[in-house]
Amino acid sequence: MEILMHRIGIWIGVFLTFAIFSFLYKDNPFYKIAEQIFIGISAGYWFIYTIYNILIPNLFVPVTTDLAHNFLLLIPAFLGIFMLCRLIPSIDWVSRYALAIVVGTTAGLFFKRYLQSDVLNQLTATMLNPFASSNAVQIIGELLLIIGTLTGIVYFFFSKKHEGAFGVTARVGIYFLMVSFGAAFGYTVMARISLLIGRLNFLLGDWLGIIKP
Amino acid sequence: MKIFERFLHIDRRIIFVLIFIGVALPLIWTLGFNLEVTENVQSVYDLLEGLDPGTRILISFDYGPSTKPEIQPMTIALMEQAFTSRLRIIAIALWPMGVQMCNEAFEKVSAEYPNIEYGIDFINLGYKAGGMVTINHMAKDFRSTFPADAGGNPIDEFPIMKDIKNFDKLGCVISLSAGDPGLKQWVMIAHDTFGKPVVGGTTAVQAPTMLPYVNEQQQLVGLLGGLKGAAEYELLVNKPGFATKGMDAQSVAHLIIIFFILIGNIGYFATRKQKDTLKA
Amino acid sequence: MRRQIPLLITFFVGTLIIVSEFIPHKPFGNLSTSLEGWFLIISGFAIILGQLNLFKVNIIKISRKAPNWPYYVIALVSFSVMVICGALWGTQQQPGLIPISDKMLNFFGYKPFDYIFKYIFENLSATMFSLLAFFMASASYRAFRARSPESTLLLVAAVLVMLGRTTIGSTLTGWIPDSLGFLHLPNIASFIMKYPNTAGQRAILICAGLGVIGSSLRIILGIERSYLGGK
Amino acid sequence: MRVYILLIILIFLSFTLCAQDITFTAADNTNDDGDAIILEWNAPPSVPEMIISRSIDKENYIEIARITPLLKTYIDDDNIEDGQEYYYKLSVLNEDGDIVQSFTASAIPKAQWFNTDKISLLIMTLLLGSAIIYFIFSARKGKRLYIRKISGLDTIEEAVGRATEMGKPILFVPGINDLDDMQTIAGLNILGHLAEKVAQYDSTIYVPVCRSMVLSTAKEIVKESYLRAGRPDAFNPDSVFYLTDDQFGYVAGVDGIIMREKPAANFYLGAFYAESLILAETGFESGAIQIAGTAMPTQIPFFVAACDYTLIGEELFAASAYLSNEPNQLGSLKGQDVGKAIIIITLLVGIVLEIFGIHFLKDFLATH
Repeated sequence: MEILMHRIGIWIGVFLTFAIFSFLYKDNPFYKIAEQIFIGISAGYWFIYTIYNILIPNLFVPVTTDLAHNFLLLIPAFLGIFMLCRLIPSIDWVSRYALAIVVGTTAGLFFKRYLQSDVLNQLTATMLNPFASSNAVQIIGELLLIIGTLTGIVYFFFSKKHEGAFGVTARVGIYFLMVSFGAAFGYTVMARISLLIGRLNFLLGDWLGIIKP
Repeated sequence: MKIFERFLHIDRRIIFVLIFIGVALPLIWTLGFNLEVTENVQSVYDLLEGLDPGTRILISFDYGPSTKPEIQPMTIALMEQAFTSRLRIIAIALWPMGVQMCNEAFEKVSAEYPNIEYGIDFINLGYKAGGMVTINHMAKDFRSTFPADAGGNPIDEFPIMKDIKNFDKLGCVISLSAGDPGLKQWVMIAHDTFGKPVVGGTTAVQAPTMLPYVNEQQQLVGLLGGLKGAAEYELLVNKPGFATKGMDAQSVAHLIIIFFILIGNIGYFATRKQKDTLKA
Repeated sequence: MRRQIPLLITFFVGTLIIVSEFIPHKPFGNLSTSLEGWFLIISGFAIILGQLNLFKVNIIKISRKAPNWPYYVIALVSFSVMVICGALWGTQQQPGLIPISDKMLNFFGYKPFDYIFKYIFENLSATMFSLLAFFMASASYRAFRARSPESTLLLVAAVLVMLGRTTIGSTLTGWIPDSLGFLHLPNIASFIMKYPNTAGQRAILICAGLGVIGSSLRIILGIERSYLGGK
Repeated sequence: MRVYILLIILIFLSFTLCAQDITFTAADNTNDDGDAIILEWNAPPSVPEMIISRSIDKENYIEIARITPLLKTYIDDDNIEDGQEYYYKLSVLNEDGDIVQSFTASAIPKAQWFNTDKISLLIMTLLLGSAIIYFIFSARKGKRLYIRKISGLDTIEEAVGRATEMGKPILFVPGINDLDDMQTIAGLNILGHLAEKVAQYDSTIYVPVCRSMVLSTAKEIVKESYLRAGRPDAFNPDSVFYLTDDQFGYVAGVDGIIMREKPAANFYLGAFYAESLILAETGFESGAIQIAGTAMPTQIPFFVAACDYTLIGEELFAASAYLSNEPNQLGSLKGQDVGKAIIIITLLVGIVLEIFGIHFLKDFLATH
């Protein structure tokens, strides 16, 4: 029986795969059906996992087994219920209290972490002595890294017109940005092709058995 | 000259079909191009090799089935290495689908390591929402973030969780990440705030934006980028798998794309010259 | 009241989180830790809200017979099936409300929830994203043309990285002697990724980082209120 | 007998030798809430195992960990109370697991009022925070702040003109995130300007959205724009409409509009993920002028490659500030520019210092 259900599962998978690939030709009912199944299952999965992995172990179990030590957890529990009030338009304003905590915590944490990791650490990571190495390729590379970072920041400077020497610097900056976008694009081609390989592996392997999956 | 005009406007469905065939054929007949291990991949390998046997490492599963072909091979190779060098894995997920990805990988790898025991050498603690804030919370109070494993059993029951109160007792953190929340947040919290070595495996989409973190401060010690990163890792652990097999198909698909870029540019320059002469 | 108190809460919470970075002493350190614990639970509810909202929107669409409404029935049914399977028989690790019989387990080979995930969801999700492979190919064909200095740089960088990142690169230039190793395609690709790409990405990272700092500050100070809805 | 004596002497000697090598200290773990003590030791690698035990009264020691000499430190954070003195014993075991030697140490944990590791972070926080706040408030007071023109914005007028000429609509996509994302807000600000132009030229605009909160805000904005252009009667409330929350469902919907209506110009301004390329490709097929803008680092390359004009990263926010002329946004942008200036100067100074072998600045800034 297990094998039969496995085969049926594969066939369902194949049908759905082609239903979605049909979008490449144009939007059609098969694609729409597959898409709605996708939306529904995905939402159901999130729902179940949120309850099993978060609400039960982190809220329900501690509150029901040892309320005395965990009574503070009732605060987020109420705020969470406030959050759900968004579903009812007449009282949706209470969700703002919960939202305020979420947004405030995120803003505070983002402020310090982005400052540290994306500003300070990137700054010190660029403070290099390019001439420290004896390897010509590395010297050129580090010089490019320094020039590229500096001119790139200049490009994103909005308080001054891009003219004269400043304009030239910004111009160099955009060249570096272009190289990095080109490189990123080239690098990324692999990502999407990988997903297609995964699909073909399923079709040719699991389904048709031409290759070993 | 008409042919060059045509070079400029190839119907994209021709490209679609060629890509499809170009990926399918090398999967059936392998070509076997050779592969070289790059610096960033080697650093990941070296970091794990440098840990003492018995050390606990945290692996965060921050991806789902949509990017499984790219990241699952990395997961499997990393697990192989960890179990071979007797490292113990604490698995968590910041994406709910990550829990299933972890189960699938563990089932596959643990079949070859009969003495690996759940709760001693490996544990799956399940999914938590909240991204960066939750990482920050577990770094300060691990046990209240994860009171139970994915099956709902209290973590006190498992020897692998002994003394784990924060990140102090972990050898390193690995994030297998397909987006947000993922590797970036782990770098910001686990390394930049709590000083733990962080390595990651990401999709090739994300990798270029993560590279600035691979620097002499080692915000990120090493990075596996896309299927190539996975294939290189398979080479390092000596277990060629899906990624290695996929590299031929990658090469052919890339060649097809480059071929079309060339055609487009030839058409562009040829017709432009023509237009220039007409103008003159 | 309905706007002022949330703004005050945001201000208080945001400031506390920032201050606790510099002052580890009680009450700052432990308060911020508790807040982060609450955040997890509230986020859990927020996710539930999202799914319930989807349910609600679909019900409204169906009851109003909106265009394409039969498709929304499919979404509702799939959602309900998934939730019911998950609640009744549980997931791979988690027991559900009723114990699953061996007969059923043998029939499917997995629990129903996991069966749907493995055979339906995984295939759907993976195929959705694999569509991008085709769009990527056609976009590169028509976008990468050497029209201007900028687009030439874009094109050259893309092609070099594409060559160097696959096995063709190592095969094509494998014959180059070690003394000229930097001309080896994988090395060229690594060079581009390591230096000019990192430079460009780092400039973006630093400026975007400053942007995040600016917007976080505006939110904490109550200047930016769009998250509360309305303008 | 002699053999035994010799053995005993040998064992004794080896232990004294070991003993000389072993050191053990306990100290308060700094920069914390007084809830941890850091233990450090130095022992020859030949020692097989050691036990750390803890006591608060110097008499009853409880084992807290078994360690190997390879590990050099141990942080004890198990129920440590601020101000209480703790005594530690390091017991060295032999191969058989018997205790052969022990060392003691003690420490009092203390909570700190300031984390000294974070001085540079604090300085930066204060510098940037005050710059941004200063400029926001001076902009609010009416001070005129200069923002350079973002070159891509010229194309807005051009695109609207072209659409009017061709008698085709304009499509505006505000990304797939909700209002809590700054990119969505920035996109909607630009929509305000665009809709005003559309109203002036008497063209049509379509705004499909995928979040209900974005729907109401976008409707409001477009309506206001028509009002500003003096043509409130021309506003069609159905031109702003909700498709679906789902990423790929939304893309399929927008693609449908592009293929059916063949808009003259497509604007993609906001937060985008994997759908960016599908939108840009379909738009190109339909022959539209395409203008994009996003701060999603992973998606910028696709837009740059596939669209006619792209607002890169922060340019999206600058464009929004420039067009809306809103003091909060202008002031914040100006403050961030001060931050960029500080960074450029610090970076230059740092590099010069590094070249001369002075590492002070770099070490000071690189904290943790």
